Amino acid sequence: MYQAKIKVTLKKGVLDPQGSAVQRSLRALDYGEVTSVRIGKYMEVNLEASNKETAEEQVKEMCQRLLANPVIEDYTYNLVEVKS
Amino acid sequence: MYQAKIKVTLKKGVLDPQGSAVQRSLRALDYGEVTSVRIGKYMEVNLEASNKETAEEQVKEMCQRLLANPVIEDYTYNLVEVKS
Amino acid sequence: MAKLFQEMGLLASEYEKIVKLMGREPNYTELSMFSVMWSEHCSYKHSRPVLGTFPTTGPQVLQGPGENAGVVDIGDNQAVAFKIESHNHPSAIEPFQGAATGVGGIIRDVFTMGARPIALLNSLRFGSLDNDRVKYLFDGVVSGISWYGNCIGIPTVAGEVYFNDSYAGNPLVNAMCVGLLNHDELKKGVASGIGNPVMVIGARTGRDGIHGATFASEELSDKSEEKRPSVQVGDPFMEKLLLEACLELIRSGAVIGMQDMGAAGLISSSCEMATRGGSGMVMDVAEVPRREEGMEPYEVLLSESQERMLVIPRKGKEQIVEEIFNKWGLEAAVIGHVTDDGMLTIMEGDKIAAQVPATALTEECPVYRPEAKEPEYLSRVNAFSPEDLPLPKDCSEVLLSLLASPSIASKEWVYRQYDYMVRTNTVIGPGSDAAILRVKGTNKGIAVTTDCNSLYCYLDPFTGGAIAVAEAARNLVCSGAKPLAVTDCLNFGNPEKPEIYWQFKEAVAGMSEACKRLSTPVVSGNVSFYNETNGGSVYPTPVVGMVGLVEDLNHRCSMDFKEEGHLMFLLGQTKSELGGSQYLSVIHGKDMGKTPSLDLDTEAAVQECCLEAIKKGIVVSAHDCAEGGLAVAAAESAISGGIGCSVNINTELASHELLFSESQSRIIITVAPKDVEKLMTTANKFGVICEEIGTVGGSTIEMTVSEKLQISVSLEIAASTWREAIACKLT
Amino acid sequence: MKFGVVVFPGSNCDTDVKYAIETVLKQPVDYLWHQEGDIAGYDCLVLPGGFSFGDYLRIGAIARFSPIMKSVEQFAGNGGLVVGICNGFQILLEAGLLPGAMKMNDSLQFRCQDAYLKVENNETAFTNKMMPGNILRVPVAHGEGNYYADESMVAELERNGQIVFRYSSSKGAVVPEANPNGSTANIAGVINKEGNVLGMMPHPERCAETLLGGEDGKLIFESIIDWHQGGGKLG
Ligand SMILES: Nc1ncnc2c1ncn2[C@@H]1O[C@H](COP(=O)(O)OP(=O)(O)O)[C@@H](O)[C@H]1O
Ligand SMILES: [Mg+2]
Repeated sequence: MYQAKIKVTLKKGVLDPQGSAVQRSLRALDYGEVTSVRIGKYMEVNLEASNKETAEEQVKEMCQRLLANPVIEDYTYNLVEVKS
Repeated sequence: MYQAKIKVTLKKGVLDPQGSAVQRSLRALDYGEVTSVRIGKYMEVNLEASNKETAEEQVKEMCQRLLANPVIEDYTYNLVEVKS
Repeated sequence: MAKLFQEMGLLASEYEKIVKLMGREPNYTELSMFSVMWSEHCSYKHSRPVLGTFPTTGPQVLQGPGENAGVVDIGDNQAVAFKIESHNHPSAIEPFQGAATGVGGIIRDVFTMGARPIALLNSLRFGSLDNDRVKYLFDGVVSGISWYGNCIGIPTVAGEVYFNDSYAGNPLVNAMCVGLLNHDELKKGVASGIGNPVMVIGARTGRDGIHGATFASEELSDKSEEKRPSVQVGDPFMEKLLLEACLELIRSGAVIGMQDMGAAGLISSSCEMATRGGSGMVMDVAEVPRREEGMEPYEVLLSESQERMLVIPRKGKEQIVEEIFNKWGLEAAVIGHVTDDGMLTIMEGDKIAAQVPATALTEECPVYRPEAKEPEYLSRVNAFSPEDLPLPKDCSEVLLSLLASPSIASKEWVYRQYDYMVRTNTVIGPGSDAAILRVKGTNKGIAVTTDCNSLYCYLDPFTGGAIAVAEAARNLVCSGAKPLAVTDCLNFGNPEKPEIYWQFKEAVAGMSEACKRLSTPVVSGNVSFYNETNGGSVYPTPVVGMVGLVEDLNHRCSMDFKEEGHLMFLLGQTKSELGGSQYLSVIHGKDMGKTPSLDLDTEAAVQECCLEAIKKGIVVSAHDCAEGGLAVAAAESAISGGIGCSVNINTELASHELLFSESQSRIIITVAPKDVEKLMTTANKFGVICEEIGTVGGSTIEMTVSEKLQISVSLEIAASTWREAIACKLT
Repeated sequence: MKFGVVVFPGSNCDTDVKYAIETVLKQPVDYLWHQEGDIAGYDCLVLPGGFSFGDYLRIGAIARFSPIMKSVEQFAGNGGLVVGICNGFQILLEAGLLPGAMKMNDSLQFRCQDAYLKVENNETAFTNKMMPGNILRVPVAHGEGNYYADESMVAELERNGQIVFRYSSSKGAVVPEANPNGSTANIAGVINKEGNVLGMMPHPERCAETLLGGEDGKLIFESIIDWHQGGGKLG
């Protein structure tokens, strides 16, 4: 079995209201040294595949079709084999 | 400057309706080989600190106080030095 | 075993009774079943005898207490089902999910009865907003309610929020749901018909909500804490599917009974259904769909995973049931069948895991009548006499301070996060005395409100309880509705303390008396005890949820002033009653004095008079005087209407008494000048004092008392003070 | 003229839209279940508000793969009228039938309130009963209605007259204070280039009766009916 750890983040240049709010809260809590916060999604997808290439293909496709919105989001992933 | 890449995930055993919904959807899209999906948050926090130890301390504290909800969430982070 | 039953929260005498009922020693699974079913939460063992004193009957009552929700007739073969429930403790631990799952639970109670939920309400209490933890709880609770209610598509139309230090460590989160049904669609939580299947539908079962504390036994100590999150996570999407599927199922005629799985999950739903049906059940825990591996039978039985229902379909109708669930993409599993032996037989595969008479878990639970003793604090706080207070220097300042105090300030910050319009029935939304929902296809409306002033209850639980009922009814009347019936949520401290039990009994007695006089029987409710932190109890808080009927929507009413030149009248009489007022609490920092008096005959007369005047089309706005007294009530109507007023009253009372006393049974109404005579005729008919007190108009709020201008505040400043107060506290 | 209201699991405003069309506007209307493929015989499809598939992952992301969406795409491709309201708008964005994307409200909170909409383009199938600059009072109720389009896209939308409604003050001033969610350029509703697909965050079905506090939303449905009766041309 394989596990894909996927990070989906807002594209650079797209304002992140949630990130800004968290940054403000951190500042209010006296973490004045925080200069920026960006918030995205983290997903762990487990899947069966005959080999790593197939798994990778699948994961990429899932990201493009469903897991990220190409208009405003980027994604990266990291695929490892795990024991089922 | 340092950058913390933080992953916040639901604790084991905590229901993840979002993950289940995405899994069902991936199945419907014919990714039948997906066996589980868990969804969490991913954050990038940039901060100034005099050294890595201080930065790390700060990040840990932020996670505990604000960024993760200790009742239902776990967190992990990865801290690297970056150019400001 | 001795240690085990204690750890499970049972008394030695209770354990003895269990052995007697069973005729043998219970095994671990059986003991855990008793432990949850005989807990206060499920058994009402400390409150049952007292609750029995509520009036519960009336020609309008179709279903009184004892079912998942009460049901009341509204004519034309239609009825409303409603109930309120607390989720205080879960919300104290995890405010977002705690509040959200509270909403989910109460919705299930209503659609279980065959009713389509049409409205949600909530009654909330927090500590002072100056405290960071309180801010976190407040924000989390409101967004949890918002998330669940909005997602499932049921409008949240009314509620209340109060702030007082007694709730700092123990917030109160009470949620209410109202549903609409036709008489012949009423379904009850019964299991009957030998051989009928028993089905679990909806979400899978996990280890949610199995309390580590109750089960910290040796047998379990090797299981890691991580495995047993005591916080339940809600899935409103799943519940929406469940709601639609269950209503479709009921309409199909394929089901005998259903019940939601709330507290104590499968075990409580099954034994209650069997008890009501005089039947038994065989269930195999191995057949229950799970989302975690290695669950023990007791874990499956006790799990409080959300969004699940127990359904008894008619034998032979399995296919209809299956088709409906398939359509909604829901999982359903047959886990057993109904029997006639009165036993709850729990199998794990072919092994019997537990076997207990169903009624042993329900009706046989011991009942306690704890000692009740008047608390000592009462004589001290009641002795305070506000008459000795100096007159305020500037009543305008006082009014602004009151408008800015979070308990009085506009709750828009809260309700703008709720979708209060979805389903397009909301004729009057949050922000007036009561909300009104139209009944599509008729000219009728359902009016709803929740009310309780717990400071009054702290100073005098009997009168405070009665006032909660009277105020709820008054709020309905102000909107043009005839009050029908009550659901109540009794939030108190530890009932094993005589002082708390005294408060409880007094409050119920006061509520009962008011319910009787106002013909609003109690049809459902909930008790939440042990609301304490570090030995300190919350103020006694018996929240009243009330539903009323607007017979003709053309005669609905709201609190906002409508037009320049309308005349203001006060129904009822202002007395020297500053005790328990927000004026004392906010301005002088004293939660003291005597609770305002309540004369139920006067109350009834004022309400009848107001309702008749509204129905005759005489009244253009109505607002009762509640927290903050006459001055605040007039200001709220002015702000909501965007138009000022000028009040002018001659009185024997001191100015601050006239302006800020919270005397009961008072309503400010406005009428067009041409209707004054008709109004006076109506008032005379009911023997109600009805005094002209001022005029609507202008852009200031002015109040002259005994020839002296006491208050002059610009409408704009009053409005922004009142509207922005809560948001200001949060940033 | 025959309307179809597409129902996804988690749609909440399906009944509201149907009620407005059927009872207020007296037009025939059916529900279309998300798993249906055949949608022949309809003149206008409405994707209603709600929380399709719980709004999980990203709003509209899962719904847009429902079987019926293929038919909706085809229908729109053939010039059929499609309206997405709130969640329906978000689904149309995810499906690529309209440009842009949706973010969380700037306030990070759900907002249920009246909004004022300035009519920017009245020469569409959905707005021909209005005058340019008309101000409509229509409620919004959403947590993620913060419309996003980058600068060049906004310029293009503007050039093509694709911006149909903007949030404004009650007097028509398009200012930040009138923007309930942070939308780029106060955009509240857009159409596709071809002009037959409308997406809007506000809920016209919630203000089609005076009993509910206003009738401005009715104008949108009336425009659609007029346009259809006029043979699909601007009168
Ligand atoms: N938690 C809440 N949820 C929804 N509406 C609320 C909530 N709290 C207050 N409101 C609304 O704000 C208005 C004022 O509330 P309140 O001061 O308690 O009214 P009253 O004194 O007339 O009972 C009411 O319309 C009420 O329904
Ligand atoms: Mg009131």
